[in-house]
Amino acid sequence: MINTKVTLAGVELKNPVMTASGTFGSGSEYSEFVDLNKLGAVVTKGVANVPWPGNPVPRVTETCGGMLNAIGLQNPGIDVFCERDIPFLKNYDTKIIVNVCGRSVEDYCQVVERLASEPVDMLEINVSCPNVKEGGIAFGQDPKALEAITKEVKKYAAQPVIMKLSPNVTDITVMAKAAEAGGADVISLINTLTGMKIDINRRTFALANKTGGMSGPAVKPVAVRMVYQAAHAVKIPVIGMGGIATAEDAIEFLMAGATAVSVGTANFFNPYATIQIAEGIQAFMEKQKIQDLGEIIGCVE
Amino acid sequence: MINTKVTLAGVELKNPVMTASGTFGSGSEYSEFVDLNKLGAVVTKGVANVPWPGNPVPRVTETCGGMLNAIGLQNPGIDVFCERDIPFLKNYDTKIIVNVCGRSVEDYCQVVERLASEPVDMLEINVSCPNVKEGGIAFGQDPKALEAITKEVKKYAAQPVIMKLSPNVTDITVMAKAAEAGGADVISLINTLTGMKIDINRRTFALANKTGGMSGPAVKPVAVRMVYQAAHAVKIPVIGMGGIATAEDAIEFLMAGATAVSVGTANFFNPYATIQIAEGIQAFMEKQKIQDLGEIIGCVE
Amino acid sequence: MSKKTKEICTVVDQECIGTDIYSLWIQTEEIASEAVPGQFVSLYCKDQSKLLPRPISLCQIDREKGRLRLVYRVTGQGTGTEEFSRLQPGDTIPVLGPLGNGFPLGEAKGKKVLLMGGGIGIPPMLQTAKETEADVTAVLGYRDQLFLDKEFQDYGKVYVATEDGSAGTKGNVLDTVREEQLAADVIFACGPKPMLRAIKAYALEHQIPCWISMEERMACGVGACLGCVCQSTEVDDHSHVHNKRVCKDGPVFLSTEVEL
Amino acid sequence: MSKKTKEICTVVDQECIGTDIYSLWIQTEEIASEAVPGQFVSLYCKDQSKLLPRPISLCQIDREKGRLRLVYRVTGQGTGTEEFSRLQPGDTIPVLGPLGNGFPLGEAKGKKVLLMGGGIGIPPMLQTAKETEADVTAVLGYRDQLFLDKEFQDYGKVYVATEDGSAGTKGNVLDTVREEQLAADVIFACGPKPMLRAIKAYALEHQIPCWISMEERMACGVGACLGCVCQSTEVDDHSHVHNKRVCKDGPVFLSTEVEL
Ligand SMILES: Cc1cc2nc3c(=O)[nH]c(=O)nc-3n(C[C@H](O)[C@H](O)[C@H](O)COP(=O)(O)OP(=O)(O)OC[C@H]3O[C@@H](n4cnc5c(N)ncnc54)[C@H](O)[C@@H]3O)c2cc1C
Ligand SMILES: Cc1cc2nc3c(=O)[nH]c(=O)nc-3n(C[C@H](O)[C@H](O)[C@H](O)COP(=O)(O)OP(=O)(O)OC[C@H]3O[C@@H](n4cnc5c(N)ncnc54)[C@H](O)[C@@H]3O)c2cc1C
Ligand SMILES: Cc1cc2nc3c(=O)[nH]c(=O)nc-3n(C[C@H](O)[C@H](O)[C@H](O)COP(=O)(O)O)c2cc1C
Ligand SMILES: Cc1cc2nc3c(=O)[nH]c(=O)nc-3n(C[C@H](O)[C@H](O)[C@H](O)COP(=O)(O)O)c2cc1C
Ligand code: FES
Ligand code: FES
Repeated sequence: MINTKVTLAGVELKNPVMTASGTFGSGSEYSEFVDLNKLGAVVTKGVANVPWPGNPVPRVTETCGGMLNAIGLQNPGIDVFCERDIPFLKNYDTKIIVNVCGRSVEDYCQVVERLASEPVDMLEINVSCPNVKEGGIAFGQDPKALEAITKEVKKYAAQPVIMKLSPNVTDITVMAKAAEAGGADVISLINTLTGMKIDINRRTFALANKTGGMSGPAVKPVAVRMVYQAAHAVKIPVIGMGGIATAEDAIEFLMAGATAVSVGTANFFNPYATIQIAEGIQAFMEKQKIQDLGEIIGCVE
Repeated sequence: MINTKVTLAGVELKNPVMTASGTFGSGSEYSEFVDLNKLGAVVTKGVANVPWPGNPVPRVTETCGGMLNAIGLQNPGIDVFCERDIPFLKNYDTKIIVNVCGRSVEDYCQVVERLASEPVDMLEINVSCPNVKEGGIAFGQDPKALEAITKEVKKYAAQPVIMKLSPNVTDITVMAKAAEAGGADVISLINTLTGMKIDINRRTFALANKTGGMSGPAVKPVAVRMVYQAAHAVKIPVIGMGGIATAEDAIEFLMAGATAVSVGTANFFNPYATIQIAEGIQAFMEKQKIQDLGEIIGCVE
Repeated sequence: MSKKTKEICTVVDQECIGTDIYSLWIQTEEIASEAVPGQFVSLYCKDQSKLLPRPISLCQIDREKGRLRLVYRVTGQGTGTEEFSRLQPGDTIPVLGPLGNGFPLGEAKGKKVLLMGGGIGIPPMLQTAKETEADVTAVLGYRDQLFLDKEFQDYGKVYVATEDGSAGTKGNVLDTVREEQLAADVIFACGPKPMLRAIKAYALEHQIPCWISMEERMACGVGACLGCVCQSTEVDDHSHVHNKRVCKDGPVFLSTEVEL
Repeated sequence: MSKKTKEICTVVDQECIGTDIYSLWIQTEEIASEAVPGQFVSLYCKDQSKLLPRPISLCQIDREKGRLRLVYRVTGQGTGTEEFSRLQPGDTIPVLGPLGNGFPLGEAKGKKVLLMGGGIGIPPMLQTAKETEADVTAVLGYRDQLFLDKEFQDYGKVYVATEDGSAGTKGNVLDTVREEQLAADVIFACGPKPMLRAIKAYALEHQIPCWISMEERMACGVGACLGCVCQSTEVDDHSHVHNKRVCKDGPVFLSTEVEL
């Protein structure tokens, strides 16, 4: 019997495949394509204490092997989220991880506190969004600020806390350790790499926000490297993401040291990606006679 | 009359197209494909005070839209370089920029001092190579160390000094300013993004060095963003590079604020890339009735 | 809401019908059986460096044969649409659809409907013309070269405007409407933003209910990423901000619902 | 040194000649006219996400018709070689070449030469067999399925070894050499590293000058990037360290020149 289960801070996922925040809504759009019951977890779009309108358009643009986005964390606010999105996800036998965003420590804590009484399994704290002016990435680029916000959030959190790290840093191990020191139960990475594209004929930025976050297969080597480094720097589990499009990609992250993986941009070009990856991991295990995912997590040293 | 000339620290290039260090040898291999006389400058492979053997193989691997390399700065040492490579390049009507590497400040200064009496036009100091243990990137990730080494190098340099920056930093503007404060005449960026690839079937790293530097079209959005940020942070000129494969790409960097551009990985899949880019820039100027490149350098704000 | 699938479709036929304008018929039982006029599909490139969808409107839906016709413009060298233009019968192309809402044909039933298309906004009006059970007048705006105009004649009166005056009215679709004094109870339109803006103003002025099909850069095409929003006059009920998703809540909106 | 060019070549013919083994003829006057046996070309993918060259040895050089034959293995799904395997006559493929040094045919002239090829190292030995003015014996090693073996018969004696014993000697090429007591003045070989290592040892033991063709990951293919080095026993004169470039100083090396 092959065991695809993994455990993150006491939460058992039926398989290591999750959705990456912001690329899967709250699951309803892609539930037309995939059976959410077959996913390890659904990670929702970032939600704040109040509705956020996000950035002006254009918000997305294609790059070689990837894309840039500057959605700017548009979200309906925690109230609508609790009324509409959580009940929808509760219809499925999958774990619910709520991605939380904010402009200030208080914003984050307010959402986290509100979620304490909700039937969600984990919280992912997005301190690494490059597309909003205040908050977001500022916490994710300074180890002291990261440790402090982690500590604050933990005070209000009823569920295990995942701190989501930014790749736009000099040394990811410093950030990973700061999150761990602050009490994070899990870390996830990478969020998007800050990038820019210029339309030379119109002499403007391709995105209204000037810069955007780069994601997709193009960023995978940076993501694998950072997951490897982070996994070797901390004792808490790591969720790996960044460019995962196939089961082979996912296995690469597991071998680098991730306990679970998230699939983001790949949903956009293959709405069946998450399920195909979960099935592909199982097939790989069968072929290579791997009984338990623990055998390959972090196996490449 | 269209003017494609640009000036970097008093050195006039006939056009803004240069080769990226390490991707063009010292010019002789690609001189079978392109007329070096038509290039703004040839930037040589990094050279140290003594021969370096570099890293074990595999040293290169493909990634989506790019590649990873961990050559490890193999080079024949400054003596062979001065005897063989400089005389070869002197046969051509192009500027010679020597890329300098080292393990310690003394290493760098020794090479720079030795080059003072050589007929080279500029020096590019590589403090951003992610593929060697000591030196290299260590100087390129700490603003204080960067400023200090810039100052030291400037003491020995007879030619204008270009400091080549690493993209593996939290804030590129801090690094750009540190180089400027240290007395750099020009900055160039980006060097490679540190990445990793794992061969899941063999359960090993794709590169013997484990990590490598990512380059090619995949990294372009990160490069454009950093060039834009750096160009707005300092008064000295900026040489832009990272994924340039076409004239349109080069123009994107010029519009982001670069005064000149370097073409690296593109040579590997198109040995005619440098010349085609130089010609393409000229064609774009003709079509858009641009008299002088100054009209578009930094034109997107 | 129509059921969406992503399928590898087979190319039945492809023809160049104007400078850089291609007409592509693809075989896709599933998508064709669900599709309605004004919806679109996402086409995907084979080239793995180009990952995002190319949204293309449905120009014709042949439910019997399970085929879709897409008419699109190649926007430049090295683009995804250039890749599509090289497809030959028998080749395959990945397609996701049908996407979006489509025109509210019920609103036009039995009435005088004006279908206005501008440039590459003309194709979706063809199937709309065919399926609208109404007194159809089509007004088609071109820069210079005409395409598809003859095919509209089966479904109603057809007027043409060209910017260079080489055919029909010299000017835009509204110049034709004024010149020909075309009256309407309902307007359906698709085209470049300036044209839609003018039509919205015209409809307001004449108190004509008007639906317009919008364009925006997309990533998911299914409403999940919030990449493709347009500003809505009211707080929308998905996001609870003033944004509607072109790919899911649109691409067809009541003109007064959205800011242009 | 032969003159290198990068050309868009036209596919003349492609055939599958074994499980995952393809034989491709391409039209390329320039490269064919410069090429010698043991050299290789870099093939490039159309897919813009796959940028690096796929080095493939020349299996046959038809200088008269200006054509090259390449025999290659598809290494997996989604690989560049898989892309190549879908090429049809009339399609095009970007090719850079000829690259590398080739076998030193002069060293074999008039002598008894043993050509040893293992697996996908067999193809380059075919043109080498054809052009070596010597008493040629070819020893070809396979896992199981034979390919190209018949074509060697025009140029000399041919022996075969298979790992599973389904044809010829059960074992590897050196097992055949021993079994058949094949003597030689010169050895030319190409194949997997363990085979080359064994041949190098055999040649040393028997004091036979031996040239082997090496493989390494490449980026530029022309000697500029220093990606593809192998360790040399002597300090090399390009780099002044113990490294030689497989793409430029090789791929063919005197077996005693390099560490294996
Ligand atoms: C709902 C909708 C329906 C459309 N219907 C048609 C149609 O029937 N016929 C037609 O020719 N065109 C149509 N378009 C425009 C069409 O999507 C773009 O011209 C096309 O995506 C350009 O792709 P490319 O590969 O040529 O360009 P590239 O420059 O290679 O595209 C790069 C990226 O930008 C996106 N993009 C570029 N231009 C546009 C644009 N104008 N709108 C949205 N995304 C864009 C592409 O989808 C791709 O993701 C429609 C757009 C939308 C939103
Ligand atoms: C000098 C030389 C001659 C060769 N001649 C032949 C030949 O005649 N027939 C043949 O079938 N194969 C030959 N090979 C091996 C061939 O280059 C690889 O099998 C091929 O590049 C794999 O590409 P892919 O697209 O299938 O794999 P992918 O996995 O898509 O390749 C990814 C990258 O890795 C490189 N790579 C993968 N495997 C190898 C390898 N074994 N050697 C070098 N680079 C590799 C590719 O070139 C590419 O850059 C030769 C290699 C060398 C160095
Ligand atoms: C359109 C889009 C929206 C995103 N929104 C969020 C978000 O709300 N919160 C967050 O933590 N990450 C967000 N991300 C980042 C992804 O969750 C993920 O970290 C990143 O895209 C890398 O993974 P990928 O390459 O698989 O997409 C977003 C990414 C994209 C492409
Ligand atoms: C094979 C290889 C070797 C390189 N060697 C050097 C080097 O010696 N010194 C240096 O400063 N940069 C070196 N670089 C970095 C390039 O000069 C350039 O900064 C980087 O590759 C980004 O540009 P590109 O995407 O156009 O290749 C090397 C890059 C590659 C791919
Ligand atoms: S494209 Fe993703 S919401 Fe419309
Ligand atoms: S592949 Fe670049 S030196 Fe050989």
